[in-house]
Amino acid sequence: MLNERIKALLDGHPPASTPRLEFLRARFDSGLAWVHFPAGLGGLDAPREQQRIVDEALAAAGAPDNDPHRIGIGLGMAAPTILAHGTDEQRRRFLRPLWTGEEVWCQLFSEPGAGSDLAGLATKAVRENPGDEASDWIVTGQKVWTSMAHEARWAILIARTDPNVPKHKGLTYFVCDMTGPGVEVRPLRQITGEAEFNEVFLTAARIPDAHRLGPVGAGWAVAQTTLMNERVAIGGGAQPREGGVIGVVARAWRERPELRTAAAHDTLLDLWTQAEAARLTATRLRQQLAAGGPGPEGSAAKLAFARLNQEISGFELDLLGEQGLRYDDWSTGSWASERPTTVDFAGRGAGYRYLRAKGNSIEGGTSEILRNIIAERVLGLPPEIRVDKDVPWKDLAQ
Amino acid sequence: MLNERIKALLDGHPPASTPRLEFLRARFDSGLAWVHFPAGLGGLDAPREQQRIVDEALAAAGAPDNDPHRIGIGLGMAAPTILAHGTDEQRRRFLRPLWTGEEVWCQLFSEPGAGSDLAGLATKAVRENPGDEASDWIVTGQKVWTSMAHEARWAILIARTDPNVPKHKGLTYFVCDMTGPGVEVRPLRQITGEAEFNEVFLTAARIPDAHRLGPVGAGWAVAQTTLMNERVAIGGGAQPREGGVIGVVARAWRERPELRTAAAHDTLLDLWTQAEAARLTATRLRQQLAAGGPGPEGSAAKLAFARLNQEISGFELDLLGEQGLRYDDWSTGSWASERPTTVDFAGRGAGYRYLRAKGNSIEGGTSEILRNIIAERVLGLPPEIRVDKDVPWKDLAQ
Amino acid sequence: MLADRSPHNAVLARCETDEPYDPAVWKALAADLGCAGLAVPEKLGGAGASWREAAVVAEEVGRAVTPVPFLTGSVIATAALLAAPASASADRADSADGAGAESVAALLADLAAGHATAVLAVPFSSCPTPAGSGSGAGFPETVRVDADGHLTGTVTSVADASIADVLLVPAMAASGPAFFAVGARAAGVTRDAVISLDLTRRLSDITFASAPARRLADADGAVQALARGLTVGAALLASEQLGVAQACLDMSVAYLKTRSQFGRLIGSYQALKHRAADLWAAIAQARAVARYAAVCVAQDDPDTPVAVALAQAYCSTVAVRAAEECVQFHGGIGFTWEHPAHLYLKRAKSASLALGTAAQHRAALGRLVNLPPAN
Amino acid sequence: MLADRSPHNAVLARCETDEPYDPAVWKALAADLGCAGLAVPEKLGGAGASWREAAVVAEEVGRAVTPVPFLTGSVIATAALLAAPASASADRADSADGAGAESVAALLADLAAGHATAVLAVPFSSCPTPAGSGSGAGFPETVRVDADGHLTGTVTSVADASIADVLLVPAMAASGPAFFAVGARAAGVTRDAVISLDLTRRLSDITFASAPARRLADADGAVQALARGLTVGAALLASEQLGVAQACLDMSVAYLKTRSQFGRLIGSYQALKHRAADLWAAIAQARAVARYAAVCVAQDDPDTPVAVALAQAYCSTVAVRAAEECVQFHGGIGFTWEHPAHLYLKRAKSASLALGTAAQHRAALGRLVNLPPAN
Repeated sequence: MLNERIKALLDGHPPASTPRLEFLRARFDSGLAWVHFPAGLGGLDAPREQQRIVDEALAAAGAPDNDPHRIGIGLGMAAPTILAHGTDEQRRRFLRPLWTGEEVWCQLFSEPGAGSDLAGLATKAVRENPGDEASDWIVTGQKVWTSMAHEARWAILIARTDPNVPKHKGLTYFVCDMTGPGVEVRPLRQITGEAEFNEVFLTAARIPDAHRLGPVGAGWAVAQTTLMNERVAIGGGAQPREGGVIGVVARAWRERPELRTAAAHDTLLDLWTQAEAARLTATRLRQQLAAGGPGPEGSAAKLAFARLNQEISGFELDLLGEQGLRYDDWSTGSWASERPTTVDFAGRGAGYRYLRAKGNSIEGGTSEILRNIIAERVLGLPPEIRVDKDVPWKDLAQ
Repeated sequence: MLNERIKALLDGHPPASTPRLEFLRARFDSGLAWVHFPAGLGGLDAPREQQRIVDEALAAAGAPDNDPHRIGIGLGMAAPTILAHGTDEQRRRFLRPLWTGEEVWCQLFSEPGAGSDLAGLATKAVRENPGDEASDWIVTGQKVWTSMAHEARWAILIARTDPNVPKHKGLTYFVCDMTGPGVEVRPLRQITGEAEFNEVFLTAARIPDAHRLGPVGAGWAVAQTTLMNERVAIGGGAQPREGGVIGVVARAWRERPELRTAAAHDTLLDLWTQAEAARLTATRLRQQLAAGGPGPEGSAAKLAFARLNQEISGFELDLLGEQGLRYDDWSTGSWASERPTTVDFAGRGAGYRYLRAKGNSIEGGTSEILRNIIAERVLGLPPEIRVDKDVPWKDLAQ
Repeated sequence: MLADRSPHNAVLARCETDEPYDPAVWKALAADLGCAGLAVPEKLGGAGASWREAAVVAEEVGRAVTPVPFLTGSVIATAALLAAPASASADRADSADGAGAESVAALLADLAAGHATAVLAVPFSSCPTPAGSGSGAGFPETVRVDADGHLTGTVTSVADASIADVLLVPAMAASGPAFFAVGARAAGVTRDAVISLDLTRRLSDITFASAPARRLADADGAVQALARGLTVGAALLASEQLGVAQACLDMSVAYLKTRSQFGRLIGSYQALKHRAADLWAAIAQARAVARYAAVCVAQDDPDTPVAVALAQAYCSTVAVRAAEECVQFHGGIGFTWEHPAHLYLKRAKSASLALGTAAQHRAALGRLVNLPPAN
Repeated sequence: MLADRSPHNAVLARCETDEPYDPAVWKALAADLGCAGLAVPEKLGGAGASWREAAVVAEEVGRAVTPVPFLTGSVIATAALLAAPASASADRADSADGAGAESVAALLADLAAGHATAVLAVPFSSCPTPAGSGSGAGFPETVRVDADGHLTGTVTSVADASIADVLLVPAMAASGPAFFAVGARAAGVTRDAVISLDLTRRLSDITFASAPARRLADADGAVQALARGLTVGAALLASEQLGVAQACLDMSVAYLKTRSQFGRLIGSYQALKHRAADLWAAIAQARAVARYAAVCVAQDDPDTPVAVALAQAYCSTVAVRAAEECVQFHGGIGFTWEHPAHLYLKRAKSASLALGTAAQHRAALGRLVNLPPAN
């Protein structure tokens, strides 16, 4: 049945002669976008594993893909959330152009004062007409660490709609139009000199109530769907042996015998061992995920990934010695901000790898938060003592 | 003046012809025991630094010492506490035989349920005649990790005299007669198979009120004097380069070329570096201590000592390979407990060093507690959240 | 089952004797449950499962630090015998060396049934991938074959030899490497007990003085038997180490959830939580690595040498760290003889020296994955 | 004073230009405060203090990551000149090489007064204790002395060369090692700016094409000048690293005391507290080690080689760890360009590669304290 559908799509829209967008729309409409989604929303209610069959068959036929990296936030975070918590109308409006890449999405969650403690966020959304349950919302606040904001049409947004209740209870989840008035995007320059991320300033930005995702005050519960999917996404895809940063260093070791020292040899092999152990673990994890959903094991994978990237890239600079003192590019010519949308560890210099890896233990959940998650959810150790549980948000130390 | 006193002591009691105990008593009585103590109590109210002059002059003259290692608890912990908090009568009664070694002291502080949380201890002391302010005390409870208890005449003891107030406020400090009824000492066998320490069971042991040290309920304040002196004592004395366990391993490396590997070489030198750094730091610390009193820097020294002893002794076993699989002595012949009173890292096998070093991060303040001390007292970081501060001891989770 | 049959206090009590092994537990495991012959083909009297299943048993043995010769007898010695060419030829019934084949087959049947226990007479520290190159490099030479076919020489630090019935001895004949079976109680065989760091797996020094021996394999066959025994042993030792590490974590977490200090469970202190979390993550990795090594030896995968070196380089370290943390998490009680933490610490540290240290295995990896040393 | 004169936002703003150095700050430090000539004898125009006092300045420079050529100019280049035999002979006024002596004395006076800045033209990664043995081992050979006494060749990754007035160049003459002064703006000298990891200490590649040069020392004198420059530099770099580490800890602790998450100061989380405590303890050790190295070079103690290798092996690592932890303690804000944490991270990591890596210094220690490598 699946193969018939694939054949029908390809027959009706020969990749060689069909414009890219037309093909992608047709693919979505034939339920082959994400087969585990419901029929009519790009899927077939089929098991998730069958997606691979579709992807391989279409790739073999030379069909265009939807540039999944560019629209990763939409695919990985916005889509599952809209599917789980959106109204039928929201699903129909947003999912198709999200999947085809016609509309890029970004995420407006973190704030300068709310990083690990996301639920402490201060961006406020108030009804334009307080008594009116269909009134538009007026949103004011500052968001940070927003990748793709400068290219995005839509954002998933959490804002505080009630400061008088404990912090988790006063949040509401919205879809925010990034092209509307009151939304200002500024590049956020990082340690590498570039700006992968943005700050987003919301100044009385308007959101229609129809773009609220889930009930008023249920924002935290809705956000859980987004966050669980984020951590899995960051845990990384399948890698061959020496597929990560360790491969870059191993190649340098093989190709440049003059760099080798007795002391570095054992360190290199220790890092190789750890990298391979992490890779085998990620493989096991993916096999388990095929069965169940995302779990705290993903936190462990991200933890290991961050630590290893940092150790290996630091070792690489030590190994390079004099060459490690030199950097490839600060974009110093104009000091205009570079705006990369992907992180390319292998394509840049060792100094870049070293610096960029520092973000791996911060972005998408700090390593400290991940250890708490493992300790509490896996090992069942007592939670951190919470002083903010039953206190109205407005009364907390900010 | 000091030299005259030394000369007078040596003239009046020629070491060659004076019985050991007689000499030590005379030394005490002439104020040359611990010169910074008050006159009449073995001292001269002199600066602490002058002690070295006395020690060197008497050693050069062939005078006997008071076996400071054997009576370390008395000298290092009991004596400063008795001096600071004892009555004149207590000082006169206890300090002289303590210093001469006629009476050995031990410390009854830790309990199975009160290790790091010493103030949570449960051993109780009640007045035999509740209304009578001069009544004897009846003590019941269990103490643990008591070295020298099997040889001791006296113990410094903390017991709970009021369970109805918060834990720090209900403690009282006593001197306990180890030879009295109701005091039972049992060897506590440890990971190495030996019993350096003891458990002490107190069953209605009697303590006269005259042996109370400090006011009723002031036990915690009194104990601070003892504990500050303990940590400094454990921080270790002056060492020459390669003086500690690193020296044992360095000698093995030099003398047994067949053990050397390229991988182990850098690790050895890293450990050597750390050991030498710790040694230079301890030297600086001692110079500072000569000026001020014991401080949290001693905690850092103990922390480093424990970590290094553990790392180096683990490395030594790796280096030895097959030989590391073998142990020197479990005292398996009779499985009778060995009762060493000192820890001899250099005189035993590598396996012993490895196992015994595990205690270094537990005894005398765990490494976790030491880190808390540094974080809070040196760096001024917020204290741990305390749930037991204002709760009567009897209402706490035990 | 092992934790029930062989609880910590029983293990500890036996450790204080000269004989830590409990024959009843070993019989239940080896014979009654059929664990001794798990990876032996049914034709040769075994269960016809694979090293994968044996790895699960090794993990359980580690988890309970059970003093049984499973790793030494049912894994190392058995794998060596299965790799002796005579084993294959006995199976094919066209043996070039009828006597050797018969001996191997009979021995395997005895071992698989739990009727006898054999251990490989090599130092327990022997690494399966010796640094030297060429077939036979690193083949032991401390035992020589006399002109009359008897054996003379010594082997130090042989694990579990004190309860073995049969010693499998790599020895050097005039013609080169050879592989023998020697009765452990035969004339000319002396086993001297060694005081061992690991109280639950004792070592012996063995002296052969013109000891009678049955020749099982020669030349490449002998080299192959030894290498396979050590390789499978190293692969499954990783599972044992995984079990040790997991038991240490479980014990620690349980204690962190019951011990209070300062009016709080100590498991509520974040520094301890984070260390426990890191340990859990490391053990999850050790599991992936140990399982992969077991699958590789079970399937005779070409990646076996890498998988085994990786497993030993990684799992050795994790088990030691878990045992060391277990002592520290327990504080004073963890430093006492009466608490089982030290049994795990001694097992973990000894196991890290067994069948090659982590550093030796890393060096082997360097050769295997083309990351050569300096110069 | 440096934190006031050269606050982080000013440092950062200058880093975004091609010229990170602030001449006003350097003049204040070098000339007005007399820091440039601290260890230069009064007779030679200096302050007549010692490397001990200079180490305190190096620590302050590290603490504020001030972009000034103190380490390269006032320490390394100055120490090299002071060790050139001509310096001693100028002092004794019985120079065998009047011109060289005069040049050295004049140069030292200029440097000490802050009128000129010199740097040693060697790669900043050069290790003071080269692995080879024998006098002159490791003496650079990338610059040659032409027949007419001019210099030709290249030196890569020279620190602070872009603001130097004078380059001190070890070069190979037909007769062996020699040591020259070359005007940085002289004909035949090209300085190419290198994009440097450390934004506050820039590197240049220097090309000499028949550049005119004044000869300052020959043979052993040249070897000695180079070795002393690098040795004193490595000793005082440890103090700079100490300053970097201390600043990172101070910044972190301040943040831990002001940033709240989950309604609590993040400094109340034990995992962070313990890491901060461990860092403090490591920095206390780094201080002892760095001070010892400074005292040794100040007093020309026979233990100097050990003290310097130890200081670099230890302080390099501590500074990098402190800077890495500083970024992590700060979370997202620590990853931004606007926060100064990255200036310290880049300085710390670069400094760990400068004047020999920690591993090179450990290897040197192995030679110095008789802990030889395998084989």
